[in-house]
Amino acid sequence: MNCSLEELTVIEASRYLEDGKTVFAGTGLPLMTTLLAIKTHAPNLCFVCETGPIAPIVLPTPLSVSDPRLQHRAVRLGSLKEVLANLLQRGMMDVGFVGGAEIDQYGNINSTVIGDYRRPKVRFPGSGGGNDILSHAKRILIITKHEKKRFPERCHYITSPGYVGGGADGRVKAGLTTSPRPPITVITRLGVMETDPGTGRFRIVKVMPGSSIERILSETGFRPDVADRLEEVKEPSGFELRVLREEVDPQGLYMKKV
Amino acid sequence: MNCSLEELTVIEASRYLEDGKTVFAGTGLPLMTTLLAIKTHAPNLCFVCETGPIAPIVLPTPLSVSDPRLQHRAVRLGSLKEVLANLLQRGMMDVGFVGGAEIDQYGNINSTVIGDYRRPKVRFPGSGGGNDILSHAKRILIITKHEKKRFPERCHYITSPGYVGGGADGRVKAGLTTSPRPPITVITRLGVMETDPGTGRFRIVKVMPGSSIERILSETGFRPDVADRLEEVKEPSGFELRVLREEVDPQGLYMKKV
Amino acid sequence: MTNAAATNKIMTAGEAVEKFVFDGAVVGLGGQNVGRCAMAIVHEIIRRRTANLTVVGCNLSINMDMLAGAGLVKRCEGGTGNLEYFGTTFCFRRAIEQGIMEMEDYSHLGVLSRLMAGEMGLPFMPTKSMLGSDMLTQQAASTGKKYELVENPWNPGEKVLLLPALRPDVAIIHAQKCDPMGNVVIEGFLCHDVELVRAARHTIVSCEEIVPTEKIRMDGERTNIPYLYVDAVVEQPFGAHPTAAYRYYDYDIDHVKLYQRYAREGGKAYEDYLKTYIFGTKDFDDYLDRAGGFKMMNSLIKHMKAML
Amino acid sequence: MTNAAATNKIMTAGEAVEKFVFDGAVVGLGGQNVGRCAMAIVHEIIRRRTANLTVVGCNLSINMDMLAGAGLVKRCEGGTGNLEYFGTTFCFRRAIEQGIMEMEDYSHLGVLSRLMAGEMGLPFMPTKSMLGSDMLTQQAASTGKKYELVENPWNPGEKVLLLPALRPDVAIIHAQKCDPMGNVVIEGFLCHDVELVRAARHTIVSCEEIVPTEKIRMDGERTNIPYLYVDAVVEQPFGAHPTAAYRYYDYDIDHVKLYQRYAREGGKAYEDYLKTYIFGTKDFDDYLDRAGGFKMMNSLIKHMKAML
Repeated sequence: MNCSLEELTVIEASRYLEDGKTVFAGTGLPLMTTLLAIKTHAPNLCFVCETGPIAPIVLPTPLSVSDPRLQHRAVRLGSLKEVLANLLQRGMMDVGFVGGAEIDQYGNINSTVIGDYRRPKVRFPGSGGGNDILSHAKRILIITKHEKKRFPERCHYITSPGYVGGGADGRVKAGLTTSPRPPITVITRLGVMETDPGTGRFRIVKVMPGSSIERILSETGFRPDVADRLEEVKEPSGFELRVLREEVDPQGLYMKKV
Repeated sequence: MNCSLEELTVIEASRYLEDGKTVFAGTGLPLMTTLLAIKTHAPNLCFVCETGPIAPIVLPTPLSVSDPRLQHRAVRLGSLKEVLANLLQRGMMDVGFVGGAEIDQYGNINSTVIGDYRRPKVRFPGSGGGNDILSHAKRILIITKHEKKRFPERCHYITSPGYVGGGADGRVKAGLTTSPRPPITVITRLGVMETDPGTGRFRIVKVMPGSSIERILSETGFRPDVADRLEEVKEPSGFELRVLREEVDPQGLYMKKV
Repeated sequence: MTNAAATNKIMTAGEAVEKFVFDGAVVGLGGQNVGRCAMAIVHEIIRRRTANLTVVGCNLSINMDMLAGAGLVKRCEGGTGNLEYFGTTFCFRRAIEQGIMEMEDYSHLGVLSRLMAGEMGLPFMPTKSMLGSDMLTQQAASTGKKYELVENPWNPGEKVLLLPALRPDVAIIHAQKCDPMGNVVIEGFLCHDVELVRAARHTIVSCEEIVPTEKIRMDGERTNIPYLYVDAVVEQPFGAHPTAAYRYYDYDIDHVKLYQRYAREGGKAYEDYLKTYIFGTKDFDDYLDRAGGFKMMNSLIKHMKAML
Repeated sequence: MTNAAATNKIMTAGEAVEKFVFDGAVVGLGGQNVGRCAMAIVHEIIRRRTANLTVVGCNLSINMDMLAGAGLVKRCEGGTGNLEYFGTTFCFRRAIEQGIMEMEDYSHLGVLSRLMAGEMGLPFMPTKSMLGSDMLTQQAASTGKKYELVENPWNPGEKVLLLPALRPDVAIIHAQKCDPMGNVVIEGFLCHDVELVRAARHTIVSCEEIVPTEKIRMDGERTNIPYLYVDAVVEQPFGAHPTAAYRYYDYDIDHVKLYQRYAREGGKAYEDYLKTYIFGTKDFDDYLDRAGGFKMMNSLIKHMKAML
């Protein structure tokens, strides 16, 4: 393959971003993916940044949601309230795109603590806008490393809700009515898992080149189902790869080339 | 006397506006009064206009809260939300200043209907920001004509709450906690009435030159008490009168000179 | 709703009304009194006689009054029908007194609270206004559950009012500037327009001038409404006449007074107004010619410039 | 609260902190991550060792982390402690893991909802975030009633979360421009700063430059915060360093990385940082000299200009 698995993860994720939709993405790989989509197949994808910028023409390479590079030529330089309440909670974000420390079988994410809440073994940053994204976006994309400890049966702490306790109505029962049954898709270096609409549980839908069902299962703390029609992730086109390397992350701050 | 009773009403009302306070005033006489205060004894009185302007340098003579003359050189050209929610309901308006169609013994105002709500005999404009002002301002000023039918025992319909059903806790019982016990002062061509903090009922506190307790009682539909220390409204100074006539309402749109 | 398509949304008033204002629609009107009412769009609704409307807003002014006078409004939800110095909104008043039209009353903050629930995707919004008033004891015949009175969970015994979200089918506002995608810049007071647009399912913006998107992008702090909420952009200079557009032109006192004379009289006289100024004109430019043409326009511009 | 006095509110960072930040205060911090944090005011709090603070905000960044590292924070209420690419907020993390400091977690919209209740004089605000999460099952020891779960009166069975108003004792923000009365103009994203200020009892604004009130009055649409909410105006160019001020200067990658090295190590190393850059400097200008002086400043200005 002509690129690193890290690069392919981002390229594959970008294929889930359709033109003309709205996407709320955090910095790091979610943002890199969004920029790649805009610069390849989705020029009218509207990127919204938590701190307030709407549809900026992003300069390389932002290191934070507060980075001036994310504010460049935005059609609106707004506020957290405008983004989190007036777009996200209002049901206007088609895609929410995050990373994740711990992701369980129902797509719940932990980015808060390991151990006792009041005296944790490890303290992570916390929700940020993550809980809001998972609560309200119409579709959820997650990009993360595929390690067993990152995919437990059940998160130590649910920061951001997937299908909560599971089942097609897992979210509605909890009161999550903005987006009652969003597809949740997690893209890793090993493959792609997506929630089953009937159970709210992850199943393997795609395998990365060089990976396998067995490899995914051995690196996953719960046992995902396997989709009937399993696909292999398509290798990148020369165009995708060139744009990624030359325009999206030219300094290689987020992605290694090999 | 060197001026009309209408002019004196405005001049007397302006004396209730202290420097350094915030006042939310509607157009017409409340606004004229506010401008007079700013141009005489209260240069730092902050006038806030419902549609969004804060502390404008008002040009003569606005005919509406949406008048461009009220937007002139405002330090902020904001929104209804900023004024009604972030200042008024937030408890930051020291004085609310309105006119009134019907005002009852407890300072409740009707500006909605006479007769059946669904098929009224007379339909007035409605609350506008009036209910919000009476609900939240720390002190209420009302300027109106003194006619018996305007001062009924009980309003046909309570649009804006004074002390509601009466009593020192009349407002708190209704849930009006932003401003639990505001003094409500009504200034007319006959005199000044103010709510008794113990009962929430109007009592006569001042008499206009040429007016009398008897005259006020005969023109009032309920029977107000009379304050122990009754004062006569002071005649205007030459300065007050000159500013009113030359700067506040130079075209005589709101006030006749005789 | 989301209209992320960064496409050209410019259309005529006729096309915009045809597409987004339907018989029975809940129509939210921006502007207030004699300021920034979207009169060109209102004219077009009347020209097309789109009826059975529910008109909502804080202050409902000459915009609502014309629709009511033309017999197109079955119901209002708002805070006032009022033109202040110029008198009440007479068609509104008459229609209510005659039982032809319903009015459901809120305070201005009450309406705004409902719009805020709508713009934030919330089912309801708390407020401390309207308590102790007859807006809680009286309601129009067709209104469902108007409010819920609850206790403050953090201060038992304290009453708090909950009002349900208001989500108009279409918001109609007039702005000074807009780009072809629908990024809106309002000058002067904002009134309730931004909350209204964000709460509505669709939005028509008429504007004094179309500006290029590149200009919007140079000064993103000034954009009041991003394009995601906007469906139709109608370029109509003087589109707020006879109301004012701050920094562009003053309101037209003479025409407002003239309107009020007809509106107060009603009946045949009011029909004459509609015939002369709306049904008898083919579009808003035609109306502007009839309402005083360049002489009047230049005078209103001059008045405004003298104030800046 | 109302500070209608249109007086000159300009003072030094020291005077502002002395007057409005007290031992045990609830302090709301504006800005986010590496953008527009009010570092000059934070330095001054540390210099004065004003302790037992409760620090609140959406994203709590290097501003909170320094206060926590200096041992001045007993509790945080917020959405994150995070510097993204540059790592977590290490002093924050350590203080929580060691049980020295409490953190009460909300989502960013959760914090914002609480501030919105505060800024609108409401006892609580509804939200549809945080449902189904462990933010509703876990709470810090000293937190009282964290939330109330209610049913939507207009759709029985649907859960809605109510969060109580948050009203900080003092809001501390950094802006690009401010006039002597306290009218504030922010450039670039607004983050949660406007809601924070309107919710707080008092506000300290540090700014890149003081502009005359006459200039503010020529362009009232651009004022983000009117003077009524502001108590202290502190002129401090580069007052957000090492974070960025949009249109003025970029963030200082090198200094953020340097800070994170000391913060990650903690203990003696971190004390050295505080000694070198805060306790050992007499004011923020002095700090700026030590943090790189004109050479560094000019380079950050150049970086920003290249982006505009």
